[in-house]
Order: sequence, then C-alpha cells, then structure tokens
Amino acid sequence: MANTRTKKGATAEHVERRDHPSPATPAQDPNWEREHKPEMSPEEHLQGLSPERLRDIMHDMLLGRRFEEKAAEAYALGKIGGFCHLYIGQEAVAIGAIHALQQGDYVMTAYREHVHALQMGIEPGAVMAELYGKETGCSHGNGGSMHMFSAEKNYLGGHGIVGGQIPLALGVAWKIKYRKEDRVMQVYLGEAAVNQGAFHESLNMAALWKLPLVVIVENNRFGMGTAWERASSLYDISQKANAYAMPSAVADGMDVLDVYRVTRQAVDRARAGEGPTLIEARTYRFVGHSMSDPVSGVYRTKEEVEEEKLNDPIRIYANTLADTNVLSQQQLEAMDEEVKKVAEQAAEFAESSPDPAPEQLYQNVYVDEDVQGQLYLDGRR
Amino acid sequence: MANTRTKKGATAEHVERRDHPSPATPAQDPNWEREHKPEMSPEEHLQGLSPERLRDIMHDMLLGRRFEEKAAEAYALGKIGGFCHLYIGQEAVAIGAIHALQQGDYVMTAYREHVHALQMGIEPGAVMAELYGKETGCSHGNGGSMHMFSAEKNYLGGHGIVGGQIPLALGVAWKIKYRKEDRVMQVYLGEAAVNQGAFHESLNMAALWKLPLVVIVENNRFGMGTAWERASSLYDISQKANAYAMPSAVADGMDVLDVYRVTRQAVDRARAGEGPTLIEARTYRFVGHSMSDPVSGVYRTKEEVEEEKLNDPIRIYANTLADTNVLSQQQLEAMDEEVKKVAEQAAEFAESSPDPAPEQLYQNVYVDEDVQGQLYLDGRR
Amino acid sequence: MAVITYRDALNQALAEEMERDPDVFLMGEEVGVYNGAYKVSKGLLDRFGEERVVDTPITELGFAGLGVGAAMTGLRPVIEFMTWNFAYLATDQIFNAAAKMRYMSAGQFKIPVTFRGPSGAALQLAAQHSQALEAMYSHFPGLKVVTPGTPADAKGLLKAAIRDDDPVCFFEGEMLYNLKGEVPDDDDFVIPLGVAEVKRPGADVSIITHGKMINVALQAAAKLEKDGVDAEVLDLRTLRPLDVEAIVATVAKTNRAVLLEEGWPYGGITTTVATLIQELAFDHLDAPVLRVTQADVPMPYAKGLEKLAKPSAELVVEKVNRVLYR
Amino acid sequence: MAVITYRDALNQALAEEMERDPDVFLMGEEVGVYNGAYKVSKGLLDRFGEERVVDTPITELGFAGLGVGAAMTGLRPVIEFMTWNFAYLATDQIFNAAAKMRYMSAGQFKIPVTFRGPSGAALQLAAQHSQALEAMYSHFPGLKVVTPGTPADAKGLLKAAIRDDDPVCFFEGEMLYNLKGEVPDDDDFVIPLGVAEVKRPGADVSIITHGKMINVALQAAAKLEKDGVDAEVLDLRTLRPLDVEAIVATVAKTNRAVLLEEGWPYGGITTTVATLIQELAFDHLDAPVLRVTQADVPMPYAKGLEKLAKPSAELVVEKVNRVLYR
Ligand SMILES: Cc1ncc(C[n+]2csc(CCOP(=O)(O)OP(=O)(O)O)c2C)c(N)n1
Ligand SMILES: Cc1ncc(C[n+]2csc(CCOP(=O)(O)OP(=O)(O)O)c2C)c(N)n1
Ligand SMILES: [Mg+2]
Ligand SMILES: [Mg+2]
Repeated sequence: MANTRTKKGATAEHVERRDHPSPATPAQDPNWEREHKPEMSPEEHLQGLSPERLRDIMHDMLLGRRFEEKAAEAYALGKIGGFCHLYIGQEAVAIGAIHALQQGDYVMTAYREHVHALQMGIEPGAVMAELYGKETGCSHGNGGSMHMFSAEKNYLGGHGIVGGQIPLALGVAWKIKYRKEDRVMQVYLGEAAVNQGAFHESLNMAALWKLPLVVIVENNRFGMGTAWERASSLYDISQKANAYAMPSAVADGMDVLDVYRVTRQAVDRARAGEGPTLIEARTYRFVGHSMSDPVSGVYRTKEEVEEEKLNDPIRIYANTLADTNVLSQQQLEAMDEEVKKVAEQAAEFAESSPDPAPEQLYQNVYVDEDVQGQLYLDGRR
Repeated sequence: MANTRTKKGATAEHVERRDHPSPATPAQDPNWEREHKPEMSPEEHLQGLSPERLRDIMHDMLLGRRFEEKAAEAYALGKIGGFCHLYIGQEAVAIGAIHALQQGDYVMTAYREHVHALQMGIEPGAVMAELYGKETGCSHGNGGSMHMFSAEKNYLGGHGIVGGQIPLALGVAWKIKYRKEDRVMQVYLGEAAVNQGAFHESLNMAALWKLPLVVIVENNRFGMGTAWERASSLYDISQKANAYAMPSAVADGMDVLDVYRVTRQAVDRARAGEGPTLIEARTYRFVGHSMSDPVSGVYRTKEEVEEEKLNDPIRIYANTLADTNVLSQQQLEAMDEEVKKVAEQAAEFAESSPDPAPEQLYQNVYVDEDVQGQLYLDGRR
Repeated sequence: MAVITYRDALNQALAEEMERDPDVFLMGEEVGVYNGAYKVSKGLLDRFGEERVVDTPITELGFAGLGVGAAMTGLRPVIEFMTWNFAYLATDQIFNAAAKMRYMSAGQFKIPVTFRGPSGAALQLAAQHSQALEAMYSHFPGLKVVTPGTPADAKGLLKAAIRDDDPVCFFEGEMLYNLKGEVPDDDDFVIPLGVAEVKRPGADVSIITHGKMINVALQAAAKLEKDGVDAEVLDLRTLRPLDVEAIVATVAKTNRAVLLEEGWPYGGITTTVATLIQELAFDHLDAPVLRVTQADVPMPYAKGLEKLAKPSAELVVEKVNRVLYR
Repeated sequence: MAVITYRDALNQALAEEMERDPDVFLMGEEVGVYNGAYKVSKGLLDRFGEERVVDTPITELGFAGLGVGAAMTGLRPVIEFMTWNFAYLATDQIFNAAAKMRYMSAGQFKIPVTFRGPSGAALQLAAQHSQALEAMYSHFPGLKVVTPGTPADAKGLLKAAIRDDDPVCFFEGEMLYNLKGEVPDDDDFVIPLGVAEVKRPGADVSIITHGKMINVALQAAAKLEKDGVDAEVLDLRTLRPLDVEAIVATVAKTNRAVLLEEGWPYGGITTTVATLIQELAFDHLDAPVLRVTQADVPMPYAKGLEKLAKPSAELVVEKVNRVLYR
C-alpha cells in the first residue's frame, strides 16, 4: 500500500506538474541512473586512470562495503550504540567523487558518513573505534557514527541535521576564496535535504560569489520512508541548479567511474575559479535507513530492492575492470580477503581500545578552561 | 559609488552566470517592466472591465497615494512611531492584484502593507488609527504599521520577518483545500525575500500539493540598500518557479491593468484547483525603504529615481483612462480632491481616537485569562 | 482503566481528537506511510486518509508555518517534529508568528496549533540529537508548554493541548514511548493545563520535576526512603501555565526543595522554579533550593560519558542530603 | 581617553581588529554599501574592500552557517544580524553547529566566530522587532554571551569577543548606539570576558543587571539616594562566562538584591542569577531576591502600552523598597 501510494503521488498528476520529459519515478524508468550518461567504449570509460589507481578504487569500494558489514555485526552485538546509517549500495558516489579531489581539498557530509571518512584517509581503526565510542576514535568517542572528524585529513564531518552541513560547507568554500587557496570544497547531502531552505540559501550565495563548492546530491530516492516524488514537486534535482544560474550534471551513482568523470569536471571548474556545480548522483540504498529500519516492506517492496541490487556498484565496477583486463576475478577475491582483514583488525582495535576518561566530559566545550564555575552552571564541580 | 558597485556586480560577470538573454540590470533595459508584456490596443488593454470598475481602480490608486502622503506628514510630526514603510510608486501591484480577487479570498503580506490593508476594505480611519497606535486602529494599537489585521475582511497581516509570511500563507492555502472552499490565498513578498529558505520550502509544498496560492513578488529592485543583482545569482525571478515545476509570469508592476491581467489568470487557475503560480511584478519604490532612509544617494542615484518617476503608475493609468475616454482630466481631479478628504478625515479620526487602555497590555496574549499568575511570570500583578 | 504504553496513549489521544473534530489534522515527516518515526501515529493514515495524516518534505520552517497559518484561519493542526532537536529551524515561525499573532492582532485570531514530538536524550545519539529544550520554549509569552511523564498524563494532556485555543509545544519523552501505565478509556479524559500533580507524597523534602525525570525523582525517593527520608515528588506536568500554587504548597509543607530537570542549567526550568520559591516561600525555606540538571555540556556519544552527563537518582539523593544538612 | 558614541566604539573595535588580523571579516545584511542599517560599519567597506566587508542576501540561516564553516577552517568571521530578532532563523547553525562543533570533534576545531547585532526594544517597533533574547542564547553550553552597556565596554568587549577562540553572541543595545562615553584610544584596550563591574558602589542593596538596563539601574539608584538608600549597581557585562564571584560578593556586602533585565522573566538571566544567589549566598540574604523584567507579554506597538511593558526605574525602586521592607 505504501507503494501504491508512492506511485499514486507520482504518476500522471505528477508528470503533469513537471515540465520535463523524463518519467516521474525511477520505477518507470529502467534506465534511470544512466539517463544522462554518454556512450563510451570500455577503455574510454576508464577515464585514462592508471591501472594502480583503478585498483585502488576497487580496494576502496570493497573496504567501504566490508567495513560497514563489520560495523553492522558489531551493532547487532550491542558494541555500537545510537543511530548508525550505512552506505551499502551507495559506495560508488563518495568513492568516485573523492577520487576526483587532490590533497588539501575538503569534504563534509551528513550522518551517512563512514565511507566518506574512510575515503578521506582516516584509519579504519579510528573510524570503528569512534563507532564503539572509544578514546581512540577519530572524535575520541564524543561524536559517534554521525559526527566523525579529522582536521588533519580535511574531513569536516559528520553532521546530523538534514541540510545543516550545506551552509557550513559554503563557509569553507568562502574561506578558500578569501585566502585564494588552491582548494575545493566538496559537500554531500541526501536528496531529501534539497527541500530544506538551507540548500536554497547556500546555493544562491555559492553561485553569486562563485565559490569553489561542489555540491553532490546522493539521490537514493528515499528520505527515510519518503520517496523523492512524494516530497518534491520537481522530479529532476539537477534542474534545481537553474534557479541559481548554476551548472549541474547527473551522474550514474552506481558507476564509480561515471561519478569520477562528472565530479572531476566540477572539481576542475571550481579549482579554476569558475564557481560551484550541482551534481545529482543517482543511487540506491540496499539497506534500511538506519539499523532500526527494515530493508523493505513499508515504503518499498522486496522486489524493488532485489532488482536494484542487480546494479550493485561493486559488481558493475568489477565487470568494468575485468572487461578491460585491469583486475581479474582472482585478484578481486584476494583484494576482498585483504580488506576483510582490515575491517576485522579495525574491530579488534576498537574492541581493545579504552573508554574515554571521565574528565573528557568537561573538555573541549570551550577552548578556555573553566574559571571557577563561570562557564559551567551545573553546580556539579 | 554605490551604483558603480551595483553595476560592477551586475555586468558581464553576472550575465555570464545567467543562462538567460535579458539584460543583467533594469538600468540596462529601458523596457524592463514591459519585457514580457503582449501588444494590445488601448481597448483590449482594459480587460473588459466596466467603466465603473475602471474608475474604482483609479480611486483606489489615488487613495493609496494620498493616504500614505498623509501618513508621511503625520510621521514627520511625530504622531506615528516605529518603522513606517511606504508603498508610493508600487500601488499598481497590490491594487491590480487584489482587484482580481473575489469576496472570501485572503491576502497576506509583509510590512509594506498600508495599501494592501486599505484595498482589502479596512476603513482608512482604522488604518490611520493603527499607525497612530490608537484603540480604534485595526489592531487596536498592538500592531502598528507592520502588523495590521482584519479577520472580518480576510486581511491576514502585516508581518515583519522577511519571508515569514510565505509559510503562513501556505497554511491558509492548505486550509482552503482541506475544507474544499472556493477561495484563493494571495501572498505578497519583496524580491529580497525570494532568497530566504522559507520561499523555497513553501513553494515546493504549494506545488507538490497543488494549493490555491498566488505568490506575488513585488520586485522593486532593492532590498533596503541591496540591488537584486547583488543578492541573487539568477536575475529573472519568474524563472525560479521552474525549480518547483510551478507556472510563473511577469507583470508590469507600473501598469495596474497588466497586474490585473496576469494575476487574474493565476487566481482563476488557483480557483479551478490547478495549483499555485509565481508572479513577478516589476515595480519601483519612489521613496526610501522606510522613513529614515533617504530617497536616493547611497544605493541609487537621484537621476535613477527621477527617471523611474516618469513611470508613475497613477499617471500611466490616468493616460489609459483618458485615451479610452473612461475618465477625463476633470473627473480625475475631482476624484483626487475627494480622496484627499478621505485621507484628511482618516487622520482626524486617528487624532481624536483614544489611546488603548492600560488593561490591554495583558489581554490577548492567550485566549485564556490568567489563572493566579500561572501564565505571566513577571510578578507584576 | 487499561494498561497501555505512553506511545499508545498518545496514539489514542490523536485518534480520538481527530474523530471528534474534523478540523484536527496531523502533519510532519514520516507520520503517514511510515506510521511515524517512533510509531506514535501508527494506523492513523489508514484510518483518516492522506488529507488528514500528511507526510511532509523535510522543511521544518515551512510546515511549522503552515500549521500556524492553517490555525489562524480555523483548523486545529497537530504538527509533529520528528524530534524537537530539529525544531530550531522552525523557531522563527513558533516564536515570531505563533506566539505573537494573537497579540499583534489584538485577539482577532486564535492559533490552536499543537507542536509535538520526542524530546531529550535517548541512548548515545550524541550532541545534536539529545537535547531537552522545554526551557527555551517556556521563555516565550504566547506559548504554552506541556511535558507529560506518564501514559495517563500523555493522553490527557495531549487531548487538552489539541483542544486548547492557544499554541502549545508538547514535549514527549523519547525514552518514555514504551513505558506502561494505567490510562482511563474515557473519550473525554482531559487533564487541564496548569495543574501539577504530587506523584509521591512526602514530608521531609520536595523533589520538583517534570517529564521523563519524574522517574528519576521516584527512584531517588525510593533510595531516600531506605535512609528514612520521606521525599515528596511534585510533577509540574505543564510548564506554562505553571502551577505556582502547587510549588509553594509543597515547599511550605517540607521546607526544603531539590529541583530536577533533564536539560541544561543556565535558564533552565529549575532556575525559574527556584526563583519563584525563594520569592514566594522565602520564610518557609530551611535550606537553599538545590538543583540537578544535565551536565552543562553538549551531550557526548560514548556510553560512559553520556551516563555521567545525564541527571541521576544518585545526584538527586546527594543534593537532598545537602538540603537536609546530613 | 576620548568621548565617543557606543556606535563609534564598536566601529573602532571592528576597524582595529580587521587591521590587526587579516582573517577577520565582517558579513551581514547592508554592512557594506549601506554602511550598516545602524551605521556601525560606517566606512569599513571603503577601507577594507568588498572581500572583507560583505553584503549578503537576506538569508540568516545561510550566512550564519557560512560564518561557522569559515571559522572552523581558520578565519575569524564577524557575522552581523541586522537585529537579533531575525536570528531565530539562524539558531540551528548557532545551537547545533557553532555551540557543538568543537565538542563533537573533541577539540579538533576552534570556532572563533562572533555573531553580533542590535538587541532589545527600541521605540514602538512592536512584537517582532523588540526582543531582548540574550537569555535564550545563554542557555547553550558552547556559546559565550556578551552584553555591553557603555561605549567603553562595547569597544573592549567586542575586541575580546573577536579575539576569543570560541563562538560569541554579542548583543548591542539598539537604544545605546548614540550614547556617549569615555573610551580609551589604546589599540589593545581589551576587556576580558567573564568580569563583571560595579558601576556604582553602594551599601544597602545590590541591583544586578546587564546591557542597556544599567542605565535604568543607575536612574533607580539616583532616585533611591534621594530617599537615603545607597544602592550598588553591578553590571554583569558578560552572561557566559558569568562572574559568579562578583555576584556573591555584592550580595554578601548588601544582603539584599534586586535583579533587572530587559527581556522576559521565564528563564530570564535574572532567574539564573537569583538561583545562584540563594544557593551560594543563602545565609547572607535578609530578604528574597526580587526581579524586574519586561512584562511577560509580546511588545505592543502603542507608545503608552510599550512604556508599561518595559522595565523602569520606578519598578526597580518599588522592588528595592520591598527587599528593604520599607
Ligand atoms: C532537520 C532535520 N529533520 C529531520 C531529521 C531526521 N532525519 C534524519 S535522516 C532523514 C532523512 C534524510 O534523507 P536524505 O536527505 O535523502 O538522506 P539519506 O538518509 O537518504 O542518505 C530524516 C528525516 C534530521 N536529522 N534533521
Ligand atoms: C529575516 C529578516 N531579516 C532582515 C530584516 C530587516 N529588513 C527589513 S525589510 C528588509 C529588506 C527587504 O526587501 P524586500 O524583500 O525586497 O522588500 P521591500 O522592502 O523592497 O518591499 C530587511 C533586510 C527582516 N525584517 N527580517
Ligand atoms: Mg535519500
Ligand atoms: Mg524590494
């Protein structure tokens, strides 16, 4: 019923509202992810990336997947608390997009962030330890799954308010231009965040001031249980960029190399001082919204999920690398074994790490130390 | 210098950012207001309105103008306090648009609202008395210039937060659809409010749910001292509607009949259940932003203002009515004398009205009366 | 009387009020197809349809304002925030519009809107998702603020809030949804706003609190009983209107008070109550009024740190012993 | 020492800090071409250019967040709200981002942003434009809150706020901009945050206040002097950090306190101060601590009603007489 309702809100009536030819729902469009994708030969498709680089990308995809599978296990065992939002099925987006960055560039995203954090170079152990709430975590246990940070790696979090990271990223892009630095700011948001006022305000300022900002919408079609077409009167997110006279592009979010290709153009433009770009990466979440949300049943059918899983970005990329003789099935399996070990070791590291010391409770609220109860009014100290 | 800066932020660089042919600034476009206006004979231009109706419209235009001139006098004499934002130069917008409404329709706007309040049928005396802060004012002295209301006349205020009225109007439109009423909600905002998140969030929901909402942007080119092209990366406001798959139109905000024509179409569509429309009415403010703001000098030149005054909406309309023999110069002057008296009497009424009683201070904060100091914690009573 | 959960009590209140008054509708994120992020609206979409149980885009500012506009023209909206942590985005509509519209119009409009949702810290949700913000909302004249701590109060007070003609901010304990308790079945079981309740009578000291913390207060009272201290627990239930009489009465009875709240101390509810006590019951006081609140820090994620940050029965007992000079 | 206005003192502070540190920039509505809605930034655009004095679209949420993001990566933004009444729209960025970012990241980032603008009621601006909201901001750990009441304090404290490595909310009195006073010329005249000041020494009663209200307090003290009452006026100056020692010291000296603030009473600054006094100076108190605040209503427009709503020297005198049992 959820789905009839979704479809209902999304057929004729909906199309009529949109002055745009493409179908109203992905379901009606078998070619949804690939809608705007150019024809390329397998070789062209490799974007001229070196075999090493191409293998690194596969390594990163596998690590993201295995790491989160491990995290899911630990969550089930109660070793991880709070909310935990997995990226399984969407890996091609962050991994393809971050591969388009250089040293010194910045990344910021929402709460579905484990893979972004790993991709920015935070040690798997430090990411897992953060999930465990340990002192060795990348936020020393203060942040958890939704608030990972690494100043050293230019990974700026990890934010829990839908759309809240966009103005923050705008500020980082502002700083880059202010200091005339050779950097780019990349910010990620789910498609549901596009409806927030913060999106509108930020994109206007980014375009008005030509800031080096790359805005990547991870369109996995759902905001929790709400299908995009039930939340937006316009289906094509990339078209929203026109309201800001901002260039935009659509990427196949299940094809890591297509994400790389599209993002690379935007990153180069930003670096050249030509301003921001809006990228819609069309992807799908193979798991529930968070650990408490069933994979399917309420707002999407089992069939839909199964069908989407045929587009598993890892399988798609594995085929690309096989077809082009960059990586054999054997090598792939060896790589997979290796990253499984890394995830395993990350869990062991987290497990064996100490809890934060009680003193940490009152540390880093402010830069200053408290002066005789002037800062903390709880009368506890 | 203000203006060079304006121009700077608005020439080549700016055009390049826009994927739209029209000039980057009104200044560069002598035909700015009329850009989207169809060719019509003087008679067609009358929109088939009866001579009586056409004369009423002129009466309303003159009343709005004379009323506010009177208010300005009273303000100079210190009889009116607080902020006072005049509509002089923009009268054609609210008057043309409200003439497109029927009994039972609603209007809501921002703080530049005297003419809207009058046009919705609030007695001039009650509007002036509100400016004077008298008990006989349409908000009994609680609201002042920015917060006039009349539940009886379906005039819903009078709001001081830029963009704040848009979600409120969305709610009224929601109520109309919820109750399946034969009504339309008309909301006004200045062009600077378009950049607020509230605009984005509200237009999406209005279009998604096909609510009977007519959104009228009073584009007078400036938000206080900020020219539109220094605040928005996209020049054409009407194009913003595309981001919501919403129909839009541009009206000549200096031509009351063009505003009527364009608004009427949107109102009819809303009434027919076909959803919201965004209207950009291109107009100009002949006076300062508020009483404390000089007419020109800082952000616009005296020359610019003088040039714009050649498009005085009252003169333009007077010519239309003269050319079509609906109203002679003589009749016009008689009408003007009449409305001057009305404004005069409004001021006398306000002057002679009593101040609010002290008891009013604690009335209408809540519907309930206070129960032994449970609601008001100021220990004063 | 049936024993049901706090969640079901709220669900019943919503269903009964929607049944009773066609102008009542529920709007918010995931309230419909998903049956509510916390399942409070379970079954309501199927029962009342898409017109009255409305899923929104993620636009707190927009749909909060929608609720105010709909209320000012005659509807009785119930606006759900998935949690109150997200409602900062809507504060302009709540504080500048909802709280002031009636006053600015000198009574021409009623604003019978109810804003509701889970509040306070759950388990390890970290700084942005663990905030108890009722104090911030109580600051504003024009708003009413309600914080039920039991299933019965949840039902009776939500029905009262929906029927109330003023804007009401209704804070549900995110950790209370599964709490069970006796709830009258009566369709017209309404608890008037502004009436506190003694949840445990006692003679030696008053523990004054509200919402989720009444359970912490009762635990503390139980511990104290073992030490021969007879604590009275007063549940404010509604913070605005505030039952000042009940506060003064309990202090006049015990001459000692410890105030407990889930949120932060600076400008917390406990500061207003302490201020009123020392002003209105000065001569009754045998000791200063002491307080227990969240540690004055953003909520950390780590389990151990979170536990330290939250108010506890131990901390309450410690303060009680201090006001008893033991 | 030169005698200058509160406005010019702020302007000097901005200019000196921008001169001193290239990472400092000013951003907000009308701060540039228009020289500031209240002319606080007069001349700064011409002096420092468009890169460092930046006019924004009307997007409080967006540019407040911009300030936080720029601060976390090394700049020192000064974000002007045309008035604090409009900052509700930005509270998500201030409360969820600025106040918590350092803590969530366990100290990996500093957030040296200053949010500033006029606060409180001017003359007949009505409900939405007349709000004194420092209490709301003081509620949040992670923020600092400053409320200067004199030209010298305005300059010294704004310089301190800009140099401070934590997020600071800086409330300027909208009615104080033309107030004149002596201000040291010294480029390094900085007043540390967290240090209250006795603006008038006295022996019989303490009037504790902050910001614009110190002038009301001094008027009251003058009236009282005529009746032979010697009132001490303590100006808190910064609300977070709060100079608790100074508060206890003045009460220990006079044994009586009347608290005064411009804003609303529920959860107001005066509730926190009253709570601290009765807790930390209980045995010093010869009378309950009383308060004077804005009437607990939205601000009306009409001149006479507005006057009634605002705190006044008369009301302070009345409360002082009560704590003196006269
Ligand atoms: C302002 C705000 N409102 C609501 C929520 C609760 N919430 C968390 S995630 C989510 C859905 C977001 O969907 P989307 O932006 O598409 O990201 P995805 O989860 O699909 O990656 C919601 C409603 C929130 N965190 N912040
Ligand atoms: C949220 C908010 N920010 C700032 C202000 C201060 N302000 C009042 S009017 C105004 C300019 C608005 O311009 P526009 O929307 O174009 O309307 P106009 O005055 O031109 O009619 C500003 C910035 C406000 N009232 N509300
Ligand atoms: Mg999504
Ligand atoms: Mg304008």
